[in-house]
Amino acid sequence: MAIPIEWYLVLSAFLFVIGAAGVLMRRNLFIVLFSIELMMNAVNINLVGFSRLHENLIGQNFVLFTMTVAAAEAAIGLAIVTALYRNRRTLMVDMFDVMKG
Amino acid sequence: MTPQDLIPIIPELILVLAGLLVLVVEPFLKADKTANVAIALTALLISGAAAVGLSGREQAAFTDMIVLNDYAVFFKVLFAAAGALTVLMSPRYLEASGRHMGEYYALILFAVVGMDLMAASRDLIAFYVGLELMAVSSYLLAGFLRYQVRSNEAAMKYFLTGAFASAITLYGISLVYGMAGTTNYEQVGATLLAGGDGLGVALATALVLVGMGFKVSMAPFHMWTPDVYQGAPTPVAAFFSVGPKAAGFAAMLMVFLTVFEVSRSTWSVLFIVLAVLTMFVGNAFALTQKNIKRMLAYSSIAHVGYLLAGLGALGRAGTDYFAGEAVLFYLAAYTFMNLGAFGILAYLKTQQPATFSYSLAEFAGLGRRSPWAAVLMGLFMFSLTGMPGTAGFVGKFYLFSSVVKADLAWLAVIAVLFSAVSAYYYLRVIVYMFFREPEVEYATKEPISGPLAASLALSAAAVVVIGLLPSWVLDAAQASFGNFFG
Amino acid sequence: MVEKILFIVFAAFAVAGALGVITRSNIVHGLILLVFTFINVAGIFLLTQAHFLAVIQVLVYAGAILVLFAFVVMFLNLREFQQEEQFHRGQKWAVIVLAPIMLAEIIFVVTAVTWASVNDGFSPEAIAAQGGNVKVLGEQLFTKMLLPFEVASLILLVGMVGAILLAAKEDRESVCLREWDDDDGVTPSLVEREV
Amino acid sequence: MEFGFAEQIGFRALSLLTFLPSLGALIMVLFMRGRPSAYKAAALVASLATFALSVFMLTAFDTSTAAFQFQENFVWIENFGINYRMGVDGISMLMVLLTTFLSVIAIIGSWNYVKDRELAFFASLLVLETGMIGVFTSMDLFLFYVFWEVQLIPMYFIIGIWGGARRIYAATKFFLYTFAGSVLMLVAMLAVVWWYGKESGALTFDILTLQNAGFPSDLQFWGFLAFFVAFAIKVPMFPVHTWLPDAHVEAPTAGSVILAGVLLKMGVYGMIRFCIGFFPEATVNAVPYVMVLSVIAIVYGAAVSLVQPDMKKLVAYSSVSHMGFVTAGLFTFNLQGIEGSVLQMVNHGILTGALFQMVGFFYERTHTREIKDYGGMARPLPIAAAFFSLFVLGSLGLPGLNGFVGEFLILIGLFQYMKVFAVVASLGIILGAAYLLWMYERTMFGELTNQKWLSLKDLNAREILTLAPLAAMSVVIGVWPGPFLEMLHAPSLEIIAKVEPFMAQKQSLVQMASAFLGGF
Amino acid sequence: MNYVLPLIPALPLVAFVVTLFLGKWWLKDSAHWIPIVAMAASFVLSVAAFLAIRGEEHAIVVELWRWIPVGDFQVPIAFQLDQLSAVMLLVVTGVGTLIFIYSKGYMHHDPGYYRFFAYLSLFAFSMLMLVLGSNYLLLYLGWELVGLCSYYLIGFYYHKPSAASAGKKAFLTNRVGDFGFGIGVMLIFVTFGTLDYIEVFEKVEHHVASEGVLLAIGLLLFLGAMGKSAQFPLHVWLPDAMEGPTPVSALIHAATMVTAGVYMVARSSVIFASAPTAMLVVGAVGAFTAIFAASIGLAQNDIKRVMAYSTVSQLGYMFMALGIGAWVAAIFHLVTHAFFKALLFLGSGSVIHSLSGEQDMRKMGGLAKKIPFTYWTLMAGALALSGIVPFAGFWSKDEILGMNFKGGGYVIWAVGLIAAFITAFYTFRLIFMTFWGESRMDPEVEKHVHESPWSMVVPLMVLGVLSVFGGFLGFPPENGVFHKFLEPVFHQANEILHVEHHYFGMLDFVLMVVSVVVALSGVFFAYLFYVKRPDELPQKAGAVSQPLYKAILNKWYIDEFYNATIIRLTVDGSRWLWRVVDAGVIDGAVNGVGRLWDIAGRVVSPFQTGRVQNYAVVMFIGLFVIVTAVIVF
Repeated sequence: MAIPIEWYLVLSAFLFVIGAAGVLMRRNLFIVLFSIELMMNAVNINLVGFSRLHENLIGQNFVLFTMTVAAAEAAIGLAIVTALYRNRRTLMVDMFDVMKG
Repeated sequence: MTPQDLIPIIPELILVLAGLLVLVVEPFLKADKTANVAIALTALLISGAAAVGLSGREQAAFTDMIVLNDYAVFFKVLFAAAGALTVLMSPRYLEASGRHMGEYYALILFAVVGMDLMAASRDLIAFYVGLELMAVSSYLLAGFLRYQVRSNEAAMKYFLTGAFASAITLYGISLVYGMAGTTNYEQVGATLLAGGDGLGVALATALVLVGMGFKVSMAPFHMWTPDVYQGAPTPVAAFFSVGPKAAGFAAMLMVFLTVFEVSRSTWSVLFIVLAVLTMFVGNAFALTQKNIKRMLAYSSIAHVGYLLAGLGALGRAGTDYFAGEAVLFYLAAYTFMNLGAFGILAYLKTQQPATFSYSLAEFAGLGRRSPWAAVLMGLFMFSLTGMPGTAGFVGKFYLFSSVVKADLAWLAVIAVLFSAVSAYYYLRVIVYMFFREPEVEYATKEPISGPLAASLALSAAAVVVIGLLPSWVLDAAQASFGNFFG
Repeated sequence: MVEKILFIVFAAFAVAGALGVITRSNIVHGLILLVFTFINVAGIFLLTQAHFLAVIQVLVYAGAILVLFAFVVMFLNLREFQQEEQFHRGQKWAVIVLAPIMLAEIIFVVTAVTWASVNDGFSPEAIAAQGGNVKVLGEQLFTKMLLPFEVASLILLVGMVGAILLAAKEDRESVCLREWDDDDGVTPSLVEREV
Repeated sequence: MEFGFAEQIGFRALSLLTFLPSLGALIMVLFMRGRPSAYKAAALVASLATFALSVFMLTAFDTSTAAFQFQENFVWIENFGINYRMGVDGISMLMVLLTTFLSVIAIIGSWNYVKDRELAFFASLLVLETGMIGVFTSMDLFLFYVFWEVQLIPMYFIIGIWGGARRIYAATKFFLYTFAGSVLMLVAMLAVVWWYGKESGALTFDILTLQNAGFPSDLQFWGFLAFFVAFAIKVPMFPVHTWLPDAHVEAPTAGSVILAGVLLKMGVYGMIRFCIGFFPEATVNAVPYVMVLSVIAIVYGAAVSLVQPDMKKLVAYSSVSHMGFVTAGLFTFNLQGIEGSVLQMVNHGILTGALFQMVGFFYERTHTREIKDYGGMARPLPIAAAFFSLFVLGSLGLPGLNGFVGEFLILIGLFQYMKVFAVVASLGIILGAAYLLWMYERTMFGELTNQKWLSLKDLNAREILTLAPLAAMSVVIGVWPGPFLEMLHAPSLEIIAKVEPFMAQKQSLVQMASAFLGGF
Repeated sequence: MNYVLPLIPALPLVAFVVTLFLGKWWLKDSAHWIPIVAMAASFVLSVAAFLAIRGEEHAIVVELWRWIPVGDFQVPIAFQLDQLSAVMLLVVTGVGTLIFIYSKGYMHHDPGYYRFFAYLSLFAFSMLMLVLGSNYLLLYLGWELVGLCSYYLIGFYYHKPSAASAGKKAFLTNRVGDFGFGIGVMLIFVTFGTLDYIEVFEKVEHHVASEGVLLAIGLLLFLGAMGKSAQFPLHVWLPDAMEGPTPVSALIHAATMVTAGVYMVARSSVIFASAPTAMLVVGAVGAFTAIFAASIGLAQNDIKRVMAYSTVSQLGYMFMALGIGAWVAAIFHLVTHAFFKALLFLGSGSVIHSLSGEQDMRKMGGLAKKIPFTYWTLMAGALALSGIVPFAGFWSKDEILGMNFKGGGYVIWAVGLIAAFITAFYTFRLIFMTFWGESRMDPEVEKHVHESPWSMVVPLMVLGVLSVFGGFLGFPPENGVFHKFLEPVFHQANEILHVEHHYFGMLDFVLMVVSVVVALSGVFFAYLFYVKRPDELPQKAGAVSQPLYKAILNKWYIDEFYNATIIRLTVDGSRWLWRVVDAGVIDGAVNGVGRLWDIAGRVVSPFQTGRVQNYAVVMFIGLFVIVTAVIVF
């Protein structure tokens, strides 16, 4: 195998942590959704890398499912965004704190 | 795939078909959704019955993706019961909220399917898709009342934290795959065991733990719980508090006992520490709540703390699955008492759809206004406290005895002390219902709807029966580990 | 060697794009950078001989999901938010401190572990011999992965139902129900509030 | 020798006895709503029938043996080895009699006491009776715990719904305090059962089996501690007593009567059955500490009583003092101490129950419990004053009344154990006379503080009927305690036999403590 | 005897029960009949018992039932008749009957008439139990019961706060004594394994216990006796006890109950004889009390209080006797004292009665002519009390002093002698102030002065006769009928003490003369002060010894001292315990646990900010900590 598995893992770690940082730092709901996609992509990189390493296709199959899930989540996320925006006219995440304590 | 493979998923097939049927029927229904309620209810009942009928069998299906054993059956029955009770308490509530739509029932059915898969899966991929099916349905259910700010907010919070958590889990799963080269529980477990405990396993354990901990609202991954429960429609909150939680535990038990067999010492310590933290967090937050829904949410966190103690004990106990049985039993007991408590909330909301805000003050004088509701609520509160004669007690008894059996008596002491603290906020509800007079007059009550009454009555009956004659459920819980590994 | 250089390039672009996503305040810029990242990830998939996934990555992510995002972004007209503060004030610093440590920890672990191959025999060459990545993957998907596949379809169905439920056109009679339900005295932070 | 029900009476007397009151409550709730005269009568009939049954059982009771009698045994939860097993020995029989007796008194005494939700009140009292009898008759640890906790609920409601101004605080405190103690007991129970389960391979909650298990020292220590804390809270012993005054002051009269009369005894009963029964070695080790706490309770309770401005609170603190005698007597582990202790429980139940009942009667008339609001009440209420004085005298240990017999036996026992304790406890008796007489003087004697009181009516026939049995029992036990003591001989000897083997080797410790205390 | 003996206490008990339950509605003004008849019957039975026991070597014991049977602690309800209890029976029932009769007249018109007789009957029962009981626990029972009756009867006028509080004071002071008594009883049980008199004394003789233990027992028992017999420093209750009706003072606080202490020590003579130090203490306390109380009696103006202090003082004499081992002398003085002190009390009751309740001697005077019967009987009592030959008191008191002198107790003898002088002085001060000289009465009162009814006068006369001639029971000194009769009881004790038989000699005669002279001089000084020059001498004497006089007038400030120390300390200490320790520390800790949780809830609550990214960051931190933990460990 040409590319060491660690390379994938390191790249994935970068994307994962960046995605996580995005989720945690950004106020804009959209960017947060983007960041979650980044995290899932990081996982995909892992899976693909491992799939190559182990020379089986489980990882690649798995990636298909995560992508499906990501798509469904994106759809639902956007639906929620729409509903929220209609009701509150904002998408800044920290504005939604009616319930607390 | 062979036709044989379909047998283990008969309960799920029924539910899926019913869910699709609901979606198909929905456009033809006007305001009256009785047909869909009936379909969903029937499907859940048949599914439960089918699961019961399948008990005692052992079969792996779909290239070992899922199995049929008593463990899965136990949860399938439990989820069907939880789903049925939720469906029963929903119609009047949704009508009162002005959003009675058939999709709701379809989503519940799909969520139950997801939960069933989580309990039955023997493969990380199957587990993951089951988890996501349940999660996605849950997000939607939480936001079902789309015109209400709280419901939106609940959906958003649940969605964001849920997606975040599942990404973390997924990352962990990918590492597991990386180490084992497969996703089948037993194979992974065997491979990892051969490779020995190491940093990679530890990291994967931690990551998976976080994702699952999120689902069962384990501290510090619990913070969505109160907000989501509060914002979600009450029957949905009821469902959340028992369904996904039980499913989370079902998966957790299985995953940690098989996949992470090698890191037993790590995760049992983690569970013990987090159990204490969770108990503290749940109880401390619950103490100051004025909103009963939030209070119940925090209390459910506290209960998770007790369950985690059981998991910790399980990790310590080697091949003794007593603690696992205890967790199962506790989940069953908890399901009924919590559904009952939320059912009362749903009932009260239907009484005053416009004004009722679940605040403690509104419970004042309930014992006079609707004595039956108050008495049942009292029963559920006592059960949650763990008073003997109720399911909650037998559950705690079982759970703590497993903890003691695993030589963790100190943990049991902490747990019971926390449950003594919890008595304070449960009792406060009783105090308000029976010991205080209302500050304002409330409108005359309308009669309780039949399904809701049935749901409450069933929950109460279950609480009392499990409390007094627990052998029935005990046997089931014990049997579920009997053929654990075939 | 070429592969490695390409990998590094793709990886660098991907990381840069990702950093851009989480730092840019313009949503549309973010969106484009995200697409850029995903395409680079697709490139890495290609390098790994996961051809089908590379295509799907572009189609699903860059195509479907991001178009959906773009659509909503434009639909909702979100420009106004770009003037506001984009980061959580306190939390930002916590993340800036913690995230690199976390990253270091993960990298430390993944590099410390010896990743042994189980060699199931589906090497790129073997796959090519059996009819290519797409064929083999497809076969596995419909045999071994049948159950998850079906469930995934359910997930998509739920996603669809959900999207309709939450985002469909508002019906008039329900709008009047929009109110601060369950108000127990907590006032929400409205848009006007400074962050 | 197994004492099954068949040999003795021929039917399942104990189950019937335990659940008869609840059955009455059920019938009341189901069929008699809205008809006060009917459900009150039903409540009275239920409690009287229970009392009659318990007396009838007494006639068939064999006092010559320490074995449990009227036994019943059914499998309940097989997986855990939990049985529904009931039985009584002399000690529990006496406690059961006290319970059924006081329940009747409480029901007659509060005939017109509550105005609000009367049905629920009487039903609660009856359910409470079931719980209390159950505690004394259980021979299975699990069953015991169930009854132990279940009786909290009706009491909680009785205080919380029909109590005074701070009833919510008091009810909550009562519940939480007791609950916190008993959950610790639960853990100890489990530990004990599991140890035995691992040792013998059979899971059992049977009390008699576990009593002969011979637990290791380590487990004895922790188990004893947990059980003891739970029971000490219930008794209540010295530093964990503060729920008692609050609960008593706020509880309605019937609640106070039952609380003082029976509930507190459950603590000591538990100590006899479990602390001593399961952990004799740890018990022997703990004796000096228990003694010190008990003696502190005696003097401390009496001293604090002395300055109480509220009659009920005074009686409540006096309970702390009197229960101090009971625990002190129990842990002397000689025949006089133990029998005196158990008899003193009965006496305290009668006398303190009666005192609370009296205070209740006064309160119904004057709507105050402050001592300073009273004075000269003997003039308008001579009969009440006469009864009151009888109970006060009984309480302060006047020979010829029941209080003396128990107290003196305890002191004799204590004196044999360690003289210092007996001397200090005797000081408590002086204080006891002081606070009771002072209270009596300030309430019954002297000038009338309020001319309104002149128009008060003396006790009516029902109220006299409530008090007369108590007074009669007080005199009977005072002059002829023989029959009561006879029931205790065999069980007490059993207790001594249990701790005896450990006594000898721990003598040095006792001497050490003695020297330590002698230093003061 | 098996049936007679239990009947003696049972009759008054029956009378008590009947009178108590039927008195208010049925018997009413005729409530006195049943108690009087019962008491008289008891007296008759007592005489029978007396006759039966005369000359018997061994006591007669009748057991009724086991009272407290627990293991080796077996206490029966049993009666023991020996010479000592026979004497006590006669005194109690005899004087009792007289006082019952007297009460009929004295208490007439009182609203609590039936109550009074009920209490009196209960008292009679209790006192008879006390003297008849065959073991220490029954003694304790009677002891407490008489205390109870005393409590009720002192507080008979319960609506008077002073009466109510005097009753309580009596009871509590006695409780302090009983504290010792009770522990003494326990010590007896633990030492000898029994509480039965006969068995205990047998074991003492066989030296089962060391002298130290016996000393402890003796002192503890004596503590009880000090309480009941009002010996210093537990004497404070007796003067206050005069709040009760006068017949009560006569019966309980002069003739019978207060002598229970003497009876107890005499009963335990074997124990005391074996512990000489205890005897010394008894004698010393007795002597000190004798002079101490007498000194207070000097300055009292309340006629009953003078009597009260005199009683305390006379009880001191009895203990002086016991202290030197003159058991018979003590009992002898007990008997004569019962006669003359009952007489004095009843007489002063008669005076009070005729003056419509006036008790202050400064508002009396010149009554001799107006109520002659009372005067003459009272005079007989006064002479007896002062120890003038040949009245009853002389013989007994002189014997006590003589025995002390001969036994080597010179100091005690001297003290007793001085006390005798003071006694004569204040006794005649009373007589002179009340009956002689000018009238100082309220005119209003004076108009209504009348001789008492026959029911009151007859008992007076009987007692008067007894006071005059009763002393001859003990004649010749130390060898009279009385001494011979009691000999078997004290045989054991005397053997231990090696007492030899004494015959009347020259020394005795000299001592007798000395005491008569002392007594007469007391009378003379009283005459000088209160008849001759009543207007100047008392004031002058008071002025000369100003601080002393004030101290005496204020009863040596003992009550004030107790109030300021023990009572204050107890009440304030208790209050501190309650407020600070109980409510503050203990309950504070309990509530503190609750508050701690509340604070915990409030502190953590803001962490739930409602902002979802905060939740996420907490999750992330949680993840971070867990990952770090698993990596590090």
